[in-house]
This record gives sequence, C-alpha cells and structure tokens, in this order.
Amino acid sequence: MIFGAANLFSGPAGSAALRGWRAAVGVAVAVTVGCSGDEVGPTERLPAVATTTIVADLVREIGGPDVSVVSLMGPGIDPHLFKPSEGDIARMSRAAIVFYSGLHLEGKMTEVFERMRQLGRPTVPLAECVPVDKRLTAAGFSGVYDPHVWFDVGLWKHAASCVSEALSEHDPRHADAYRERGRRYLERLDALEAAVRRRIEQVPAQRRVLVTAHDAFAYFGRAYGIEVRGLLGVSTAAEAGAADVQELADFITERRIPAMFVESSVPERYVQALREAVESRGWQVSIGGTLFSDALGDPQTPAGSYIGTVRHNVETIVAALSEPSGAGHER
Amino acid sequence: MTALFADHTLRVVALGAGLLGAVSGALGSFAMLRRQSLLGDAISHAALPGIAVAFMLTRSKAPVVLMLGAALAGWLATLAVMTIVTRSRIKYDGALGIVLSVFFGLGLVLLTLLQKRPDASQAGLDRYLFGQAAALLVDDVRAMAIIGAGALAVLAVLWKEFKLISVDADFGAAIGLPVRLLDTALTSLLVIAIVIGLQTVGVVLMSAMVVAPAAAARQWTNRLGPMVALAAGFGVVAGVGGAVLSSIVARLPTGPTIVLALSGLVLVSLLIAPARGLAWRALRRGQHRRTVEADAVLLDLYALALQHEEDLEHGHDEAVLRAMRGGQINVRRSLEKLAQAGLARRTGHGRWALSAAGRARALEQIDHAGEHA
Amino acid sequence: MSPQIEVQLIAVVVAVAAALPGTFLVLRRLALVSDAISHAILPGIVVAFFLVESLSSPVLLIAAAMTGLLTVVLIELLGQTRLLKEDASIALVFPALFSVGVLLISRYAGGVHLDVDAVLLGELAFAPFDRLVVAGHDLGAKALWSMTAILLLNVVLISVLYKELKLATLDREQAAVLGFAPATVHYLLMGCVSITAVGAFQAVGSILVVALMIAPPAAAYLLSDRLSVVLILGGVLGAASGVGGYWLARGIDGSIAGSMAVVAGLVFLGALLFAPQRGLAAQLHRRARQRWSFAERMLLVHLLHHERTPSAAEETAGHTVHRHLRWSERFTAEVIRRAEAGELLRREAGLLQLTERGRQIAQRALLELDERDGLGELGGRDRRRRAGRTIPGGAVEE
Amino acid sequence: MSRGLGDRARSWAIEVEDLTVAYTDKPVLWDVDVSIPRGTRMAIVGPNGAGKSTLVKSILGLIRPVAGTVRILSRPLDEMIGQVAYVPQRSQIDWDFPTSVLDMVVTGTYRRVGWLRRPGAREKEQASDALEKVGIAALGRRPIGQLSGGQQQRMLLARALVQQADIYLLDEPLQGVDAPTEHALIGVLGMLRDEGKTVVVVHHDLQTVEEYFDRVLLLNVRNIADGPVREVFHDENLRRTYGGRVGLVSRPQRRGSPGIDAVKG
Repeated sequence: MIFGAANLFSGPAGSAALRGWRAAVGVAVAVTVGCSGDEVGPTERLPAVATTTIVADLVREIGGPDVSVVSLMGPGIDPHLFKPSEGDIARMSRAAIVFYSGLHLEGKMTEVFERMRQLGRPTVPLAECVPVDKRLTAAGFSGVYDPHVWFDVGLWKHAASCVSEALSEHDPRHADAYRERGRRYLERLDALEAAVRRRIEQVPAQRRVLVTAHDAFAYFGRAYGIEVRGLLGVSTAAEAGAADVQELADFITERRIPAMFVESSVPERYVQALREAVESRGWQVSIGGTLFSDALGDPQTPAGSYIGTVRHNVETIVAALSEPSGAGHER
Repeated sequence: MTALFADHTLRVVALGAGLLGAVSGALGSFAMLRRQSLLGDAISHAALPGIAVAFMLTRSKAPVVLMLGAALAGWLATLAVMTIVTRSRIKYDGALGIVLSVFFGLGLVLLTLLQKRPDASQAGLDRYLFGQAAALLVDDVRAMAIIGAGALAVLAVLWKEFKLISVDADFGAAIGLPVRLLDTALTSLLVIAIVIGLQTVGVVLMSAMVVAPAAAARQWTNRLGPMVALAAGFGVVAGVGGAVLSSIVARLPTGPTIVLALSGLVLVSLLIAPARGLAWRALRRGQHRRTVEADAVLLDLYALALQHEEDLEHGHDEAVLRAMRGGQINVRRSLEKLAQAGLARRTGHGRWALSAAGRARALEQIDHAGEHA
Repeated sequence: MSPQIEVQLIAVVVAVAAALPGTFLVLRRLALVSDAISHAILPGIVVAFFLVESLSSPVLLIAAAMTGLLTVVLIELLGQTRLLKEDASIALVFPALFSVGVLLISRYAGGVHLDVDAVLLGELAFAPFDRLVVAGHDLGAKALWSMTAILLLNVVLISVLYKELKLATLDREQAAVLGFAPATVHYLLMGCVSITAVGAFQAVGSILVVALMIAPPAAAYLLSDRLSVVLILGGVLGAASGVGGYWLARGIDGSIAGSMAVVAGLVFLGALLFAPQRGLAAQLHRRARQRWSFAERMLLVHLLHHERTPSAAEETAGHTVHRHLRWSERFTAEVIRRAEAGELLRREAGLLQLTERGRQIAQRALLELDERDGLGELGGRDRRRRAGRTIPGGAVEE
Repeated sequence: MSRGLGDRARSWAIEVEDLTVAYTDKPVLWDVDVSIPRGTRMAIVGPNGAGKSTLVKSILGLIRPVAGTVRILSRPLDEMIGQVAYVPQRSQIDWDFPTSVLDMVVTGTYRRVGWLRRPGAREKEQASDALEKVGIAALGRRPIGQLSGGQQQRMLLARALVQQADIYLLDEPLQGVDAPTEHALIGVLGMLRDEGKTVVVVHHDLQTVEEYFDRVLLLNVRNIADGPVREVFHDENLRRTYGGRVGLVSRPQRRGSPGIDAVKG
C-alpha cells in the first residue's frame, strides 16, 4: 500500500521524487547489507555523520580523505533549536559511523544515538570522551553535565583522541592514517591552546570577564582563568528576571568591564538591554563583537573551522577587553 | 518605592509591561467576550512563517523587519480563521487550531530550508518568538506607547460600534453597520497588540495578557466600560507588580512572574468578586441550605406537637428529631437557628418544643405548601 | 524495511491515532485543548526531572501525560464555575502552568538543558533510528510500536464508548439524563487526547500533533454529516496528509513534521474549497446555477398553474409572461431560451406550453418543497430541539 | 413622480417580489411574493423551517437572496437598510455580555447618532421612555444577563422602539414568554398600529392570530396565502401550510398582491 502511494508520485512532477525513492531503496539495501564500517571497500571513503559543525570539523580533520563527513546541522544552527529535514534520514542511513556531541546537547537525538549504539551501530559521543572528573555539573544536579566542553581546547583533545580511536577501530584499513592525523591534530591543538593562553594573558587580570547572553562559556572560563557571566541559562525555556539584569549591570559597572559579547544564535536584544542598564549607571560598555558558541562560522571564512573559531573568539575577546580605555569609560 | 523605580531596568521593564498590560487588557476584553480568547496563542504560532519570509527577503534580523513579517502573517492567519468560520461549519476553535498548526508547520519547513544555506546569520531566528520581558529596551517601550495609544484611540472612536457588533452583530447589520469591516478592524487591533508583545515579552505571556485581565475584570462588573477600564488596570497592576517582584527576587523570571500574578488576579476574582464570586455563591448556598433544614426541623417539631394535641409545653428529645431526619441534616444547628429566631425553645436537657411563633410559622408553611400542590 | 518506509508508516499510524480523538475535539469545540496540552506539560516534566535527575527517564513522559490530564481537569473546573467561557478557561490554564514550568527551570535548573523541546519532542526523521530492542533483538522502530499501541487504545475506547461519545458530543444534557455519565466519558476521551498527544510529541514533535488532531477531522466534517464517516474519513485524510507530507518534505528536503502540517492544511483547504456540498466552489457554483434553475422552475410552475385555466392566454403568452413573473424582459427571454433548449417547454401560437418533461419537473418541484428533509445527523441538536416543538401531522405548534 | 407611484408609496410598507433564498440545493424560500400594506399588523405563520426568520432577515438585508427584490416604502432595500426596526430572536444575543438594559436599548439609536459621536442624554431619555412603554422602566440599570425570558423580550422590543422606524419586524417575540409579557407586548403593538406604523411579527401560536393581527402570511417555503386574517386564515390554508403534501392543488396558487386577493375574496 505504501508502495502504491509512492507510485502515485511518479507523474511528470513526481519524477524527481521517484528518483529519490529509488535512491532510497538502494540506500536501504546498502544499509542492510553493509551496516558497519568493516565492509567498506578499500577505495571507498568511510561515510560518517556528524551532528554539529564543531563535531564535523574534528572528524574531517582526523578522517582526512579517508572519511566523507556529512554534518546534519549547518553553520549557525543552535543545536538546541535544530530541526531535521527529510534528507537527514538518508544521511543517517548511509552513515557507517555517527559522531555527536552528547551530554544531551542534541536533546532527544542523544537518546536515539544511545539506542543505536546498543544495537551495535557505532555512535560516538565526543563530549562524553571527557573524563567525568573534568566535566562541569549543571547547578547541583549530579549526573547532568554542561555539554559545551569544546571551548576548553585541552578537553577537546580528549574528543580528538576519541575520534581517531573510533575511526581506527571501525575502519582498520586506514587505522595508521587516522592515528597519524590524530597525533598531528593534537599537536595543532597544543599549539592553539598555548596561543590562547598567551593572548588571554595580555588582558589585564581584573578585566578578564566574559559577559554574554547565555551560559555556553563555562569551560572556556575555567580553562583560561576568565570569569564568565551569562544572562540566560543553558535551557532555551529559561527566562531572566529583572533582578538578574540589574545584578549583571551592577557587576559590569563595578568592575569597569569595557565590553560584552553577542552570540551568533541568541538575539542581540538581551545584550542591548544590558547595555542600556549599564549606561544608566554611568558606565559605557561596548558590544565587543560576535562570538560563536554552539556552531562554527560560515565555511569560507576563517571561523569555518574549529581552530579558526577558537582564534576568532579569543581575538574578539582580547581585542575588546584589552582596549586601553576607548570603548569603556566613565561618562 | 521611588528608590526602586530609580533603577533603569526596572523602570523600562515595569513601564513596558504596564503599557502592554493596559493595551492588551482593553483589547483583550473584546477578544474574550467575542470568544477569541485563544487568538493570541494562534497568532503567536502563526507569526513564525512571517518571520522566516521576512528574513529570507531582507536577510536582516532587525526587529522592525521581523515584526512586520510577524504582523503580516498573524493578520493573514486571522483572516483565514474568519474566512473558515464564516464560510464553513467549522467553529472558531477548530479554525484557530488548523490555522495555527498549519502556519507553524509552514514556518518549520521554511526554517529547515533556511538551515541548509551556508549562512550563519540566520541563527536563532525562531528565538524571536520568545522575547523576554526582562530584556525590554527603551525603543521597545517607545514603540509600544505609540502603537498602543493609537490602538486605544481607535477603540475609543469606534467604541459603540465595536460594542454593538460584539453583543448582537445581526442587529448591527440591520441598522446598517458594516459589520464585516468593523469585525476585521477590531481583530486587526488585537493582532497589532499581540505582535508587539510577541517579540518583546514572548508567546506565553502575551496569550495570558490578552485573556487574564479581561477574565478577572468580567467578574467585578456587568458593564462594558468599567470592565475594559478594570481589565486595563489589572493588566497594569500585574505587569508592574511582576516586574517589581522579579527585580527584588533574584532568578525570578519576569514574564512567568507576570503571568502568575495575572493568574492570581483571576483566581481571586473568581472567588471573591461580589455577586459572581464562588465564595459568595457557596455562602449563599449554605445559608439557603440552613434555612431549608431549619424549616424541616420546625415542621418535624410541629408534627410531634400534633401527636401531643398541639401541646407546646411538651418537650421532644433531640434524638427523636435526629432520627426523623435519618441523620441527613444537622439537627442541633437547625434547632439553635430556630431558637435564635424565637421559633423554638429548649425545655430541658436535650429536649425542645415549638414556641407560639414557631407554631404559627409551621402552619404558614403548611398552607404555603398546600397552595403549591 | 527502509527507514523511509518506516517513517511513512509511523506518520500514518500517528495521523490515524490523532484523528480519532481529534474528531471529538473538533465537534465539541475543544480543538485547542491539544495545543494547550503541548504547552502545559512543561511543569510536569520539570518536577519529574527534579525527582529523578535524569533527562531521559520515562518518568518524565508519564509526568507529562499526567500533567496533560491535569490541564484538562483544570480547564473543566474553570468551565464548571460558569463564570468564564470555555475558550477563556483554556487560555487561562496553559499559560499559568507553562509559567510555573519556566519559573522552576529558571530558578533551580537554569544550567540544565531542560525544556519541552529537549526532553519530549522527538523528530520523525530520527524515529526509524530509535529502535525497540528486546533481548538483543531489533523489533522495529520504537515510535511505531508506541503509536500503534496508542492507536489501538483509541480504537478500542472509541468503539466501546461510541454510542456514549456520540450522545455526549451531540447533547451533553441528554446524555446525563439518560445516565451515560458524560463527565466520565469526557475524562476518558481527554485521557486519550493527553496520552495521544504526549506519545505523538515523543514520536514526531509537538505542533504536528495539533495539525493532525484538528485539520483532517475538520476536513472530514466538511465532507460528511455522519459521525462514523467523519471518524473514518478523518483517519484516511490524516494518513494521506502523513504520506503526502513525507513526499513534500522529500521533494524540498524540509522538515517532515512541518510538511505534514502543511499538507494537512492543504487537504483542509481542498475540502473547504471543493467539498461537494459545502465547499466554497460548490457554494459559488450553486449560486450561479440556482439563479437560472430556480427561475426555470419558477417559470414551469407558473405555466403549470395556468394550464387550462381561463387566464392561460394572458398568463402564458411568451411576450407578457415576464410581467406576471416580475422579471425583466431580457432575463425572461434567457430563461425561456434555456427552458426551450432543455425541451421543457415549447412555443405554440405565441403561448408557452409545457412539454411532458417540463410538467414533470414542475410537479416534482412542488413536491420537493414539502420534503424539506431535516438536517444531517451531526446537525441533530437543532433538529431535536425543533422536533420537540412540532406536533407531528398537526397544524399547531406547542 | 407620477401620482400612481405616490399612491403606491402611501399604501405599501414592504414589497417582496420573487424572493428565493437557498443555503443548499433546497430552497428555504421559493418565489415568495408578498406585499404588506402600511399601518397593518401582520403575522407570519408556518411550520418550523418554513423560512419565516429567513424572510425577516431578507427584508432587513441580512441575507443575500438567490433571486428577487425587496422594496421598503417603495424604495430599493439598499437605500433603506437600517430604517426598519428589528426585534431578533432572543437566542441571537450573547446574554452574558456585560452591559445594562438601558445601554442595550440605547444601541437602537446608534444609526441616528451616527459615526464618531456618542449617544447622549437625549438618547438615554428615549431609551428610558421605551422601557417605560414595555413596562420594565425599573430594570434599566440591571445587567442583561439577569433578565428573565419575558424581560429580555421586552427589552428587545424597547430597543426596536427607539429606532423610531415606520416598520417593525419582530422575530418570534412571543416565543416562551409569560402571560403578562405577552399582554404587554401586544399592547405595545396595538399602540404602534394606532400610530400608523406597520408591524410584522413571526408568530407561532395559531390560537391568537385572529385576536392579535389583522393580516396574516401563511408561509411554508412558498407563500401559501396572505391577506386579511378573516379571509385567508382558515382550515384549508392551514392544512396546506402545515399538513401533509400539498401536491397539485385544485385552486391556482395565489399570486400577486394581497389587494387583488382581497378583491377576489
């Protein structure tokens, strides 16, 4: 009956759909026949799916030419608000291995991936590669962790190792290549981390405060000695109260903080309201620029890669916070 | 208090919430009376495709652009609802349900298409539906004041026409009013109010702002003018009150606090509003019940007296009276009530008899019952 | 089974499961209860999270369904005060409950990724990958199982309580008088709505449930007067929206749930425009046709009345008849032309004469006027009310 | 303007010609012709679903007919919309609406008051007078939700009175009202006739037609008969209106104006 319904679409306008249908059946066969990566032929690339752009970037770096990575979420997509499309079914079916962030960043999808793993399909939660003792728990709830581990470059190295291990295990023919690329990427991350520390140190200690709209930078703050203040929690359902705005405005004014930051996926009005409040207290705080929190920037730009994004964020933060007294000043 | 309002944030938030409360309280009164209580909910869902299309066309996330898109989509949705209701047998609620879910579904589809673009700037587009009351800007308040004043002015100018089409639209048509046009105008005013609220304070607060002040105000008065004024007043009180509360207590979100303040107002109104309030109703019912019970005991006492040749000196045991009513009613309370009214008296320990006045009253009741039989 | 087929199967099952209780929501003017539930379950989820401290525990689901039912109870309680209209009760309850949820999250769990989206809202595209595994065996998509169970529950409840539901929907007071406990029936139905909604949220996402509960039954209601037909047709149209929505999503690579809502909307639009009796097209067409056919029949009846009467020569003359019918000459000429073309009358010596066919039509027209049969089954409320006032066969009302 | 037309203007309050109304394929009103002379009290009777309310709403211009025309005081309906006083069925009104009896009656003056202006003291006075006429002057401040059925009906009549029209259309005003109310309403209708107004009432109680009205329209989708009560209100016509199938009756269907009928009679 379903097939009958499908054939209804084989009219002139439906020919594309029909082609899609055939492709889908083909994929289905491929999936049932060759479900795990072991059966991938020597010349084929291992088909992998990644959820967020950050995860996809890491898998691309380590997989290199041996892995074809599809990212479900495009640039700028807040994982909290991601809406899958029909094509994602085929993307998921085709995947020999799935990499995702985990720690409930992807909401209900996390549970789906866990169940797939129980059935023997390789799904790898990268944030969960971070040892439990290095994770931040969320406001007193044991067992519930802050998922935004990637802005601590040191922690992201755990994820990188995880990726190269997982790829090697599921595609043993290229295991050496994965390990080699993993090793080199870790070196780059080491260099990145050193650079981040150097840059942050150029900001006067009392100004090392990062004020944003939502709490995505806790790991970043802990790793590099920056105090992080956000207006909203992690949950998109949470709302700020007037007292929260006032408190944060008091804080900015008292600490003479020169700049706040906007995130690509959060409307600017929260930060603007904060700025108005700070201004009324006789202090001028500038909006230091846009930070990428849960997703990378546009592919063609430097911020299109993880390393580029971290650099972008750090440069933005350092530039805004270390400005002598231009932007932020008393009136 | 003045110290409290010296703070910029509280001033802006309280002013904005109060303004919104006043405007949506007034317009919401009409919405509620016209059974359009859920229009706020519907419009706020229906705005999504408008926001998506506005962004697609302009590639801008400027609030004005998105608000225009939202307003246009909301207005189209409202027209669709009105068309379905007038042109088919589907009732208002069904039409709202269809339009809100289909529009929202369309918005979802548009968002997934947008997601595919290699363009990070569309991030968080749907968050524009979830404005936050604590993040009101001075410009928002200014816009609310201007548009709100305009809406209220139209309401004032067309007051009697709006009133007539709300209570008896056919009569309005019969005396020559352009009912459809007025209907559209009134609904459009509401759409405007809702859309302003939408991107500043969010969907849920807006839905509540439209209905709750009106629902509370309705309980206190039976006149439209006072009701609209009272609803606007309730809107202001809850808006300002919620804002103040959320600025005194840390981590108390402003929007939900206002909604709960509104809900509290409704609850209190339902309970204690004079004439309509549930508490008064229960009180009246209790009084009525006690009177009926006392009358029953009075008749029982008379029946017992008859067995003793109407000897009013002879006391009867309370236990007997209780047995006569099979424990259904509170005999002691009834006897005391009768005694208070001078209809019965205590003749000894646990024994009661009718007074002369009580006998007269019993006869009166029997006559009365006879007339009705 | 390929995931694409599984998605469509799930879509069909969800659509049918939603359409069944949805039919009663539409008929009882409670359509937006479904949307209210989708907002109001937040506090239930939050409280359950505080108890189990896990975002993926089934306790959260159960709590959501219970809160859905609580929402309905609160709406009903408010309605029973008779101080508010039903829609106002709905519009008061869900923002209050939702706000309690947001408040709890903001105060105590701001750092947790806790919201309806993250905890409850599944996504159709991922449903095929969420498998039911028992003892290491893959038994198929979990959503397919859960929604089939809910579908069966709905089918059983509605077929067992069909008579009671029908009566309680048409006339609640009558149902109470006949001892059918409409309140119990109402809560059973609403329990179904709540479970279906939460189950479907989990399988396919929220707003789609509202679309599938309301739009297909509403479309069916435009196409039929019989409750049983509306129920079945609602399911069929829902299933069609499901499959159609999937293919739309496939064509544009968009959200499946959103596309299903859009197709459900298009199906409703189709019914609104093209329903054979009530559609807008039918209404317009009828108006245009009626103008001529009523006129034609009027002319025929006029001729019939004056056949073989003394005034026939005056009343049926082709060039004067318009005066008797008070029509314009042009209009009359056109009506006569049409009737002649249909061989309903012919001109003889300047007089209009009915043909046999024309006479039959005129006679039938007169008969039909007396057979203005009543309203359909679902309009029965009116008919019964009216029937109570008419003494059958008598000339006196009341 | 010719003299003949002037005569006509004086004699007819409402002229309905060829009126056909249909919501579905079955007509609700079919080819209805009726002319109502000025200054008369006319009842419209017929079984349920006969189209009585539809006829009233068509005369008011609330319903667009498939065919036919309505003339009010010899002018096309379009020019006369709003100039006929109207008492709708009680069920049409939202009785829970927060407004007082007096305010509700004042709405009858809205057409005179016009756009942008508020009804003032004069309109309130007129409304009070009207309430006095229908015998509920004391209830002016009461919310409409607290009225009994009879009081509701009186209020609606009062609202029609303040319209100060020449023609009154009442849809089932005596349906389900108590005896004193019926008496009071009929008294007002008599008063209106004495003032030379035309009163058309959708009526359900056949017992009282002869007592209350001087003309009657027997309606059952078609105009079965219309004319002076004593001429057309007889068993044969009633049977044709309410009874079984009419079929082909021996008498030709009455057409044209009731005036001609009266001559024939």
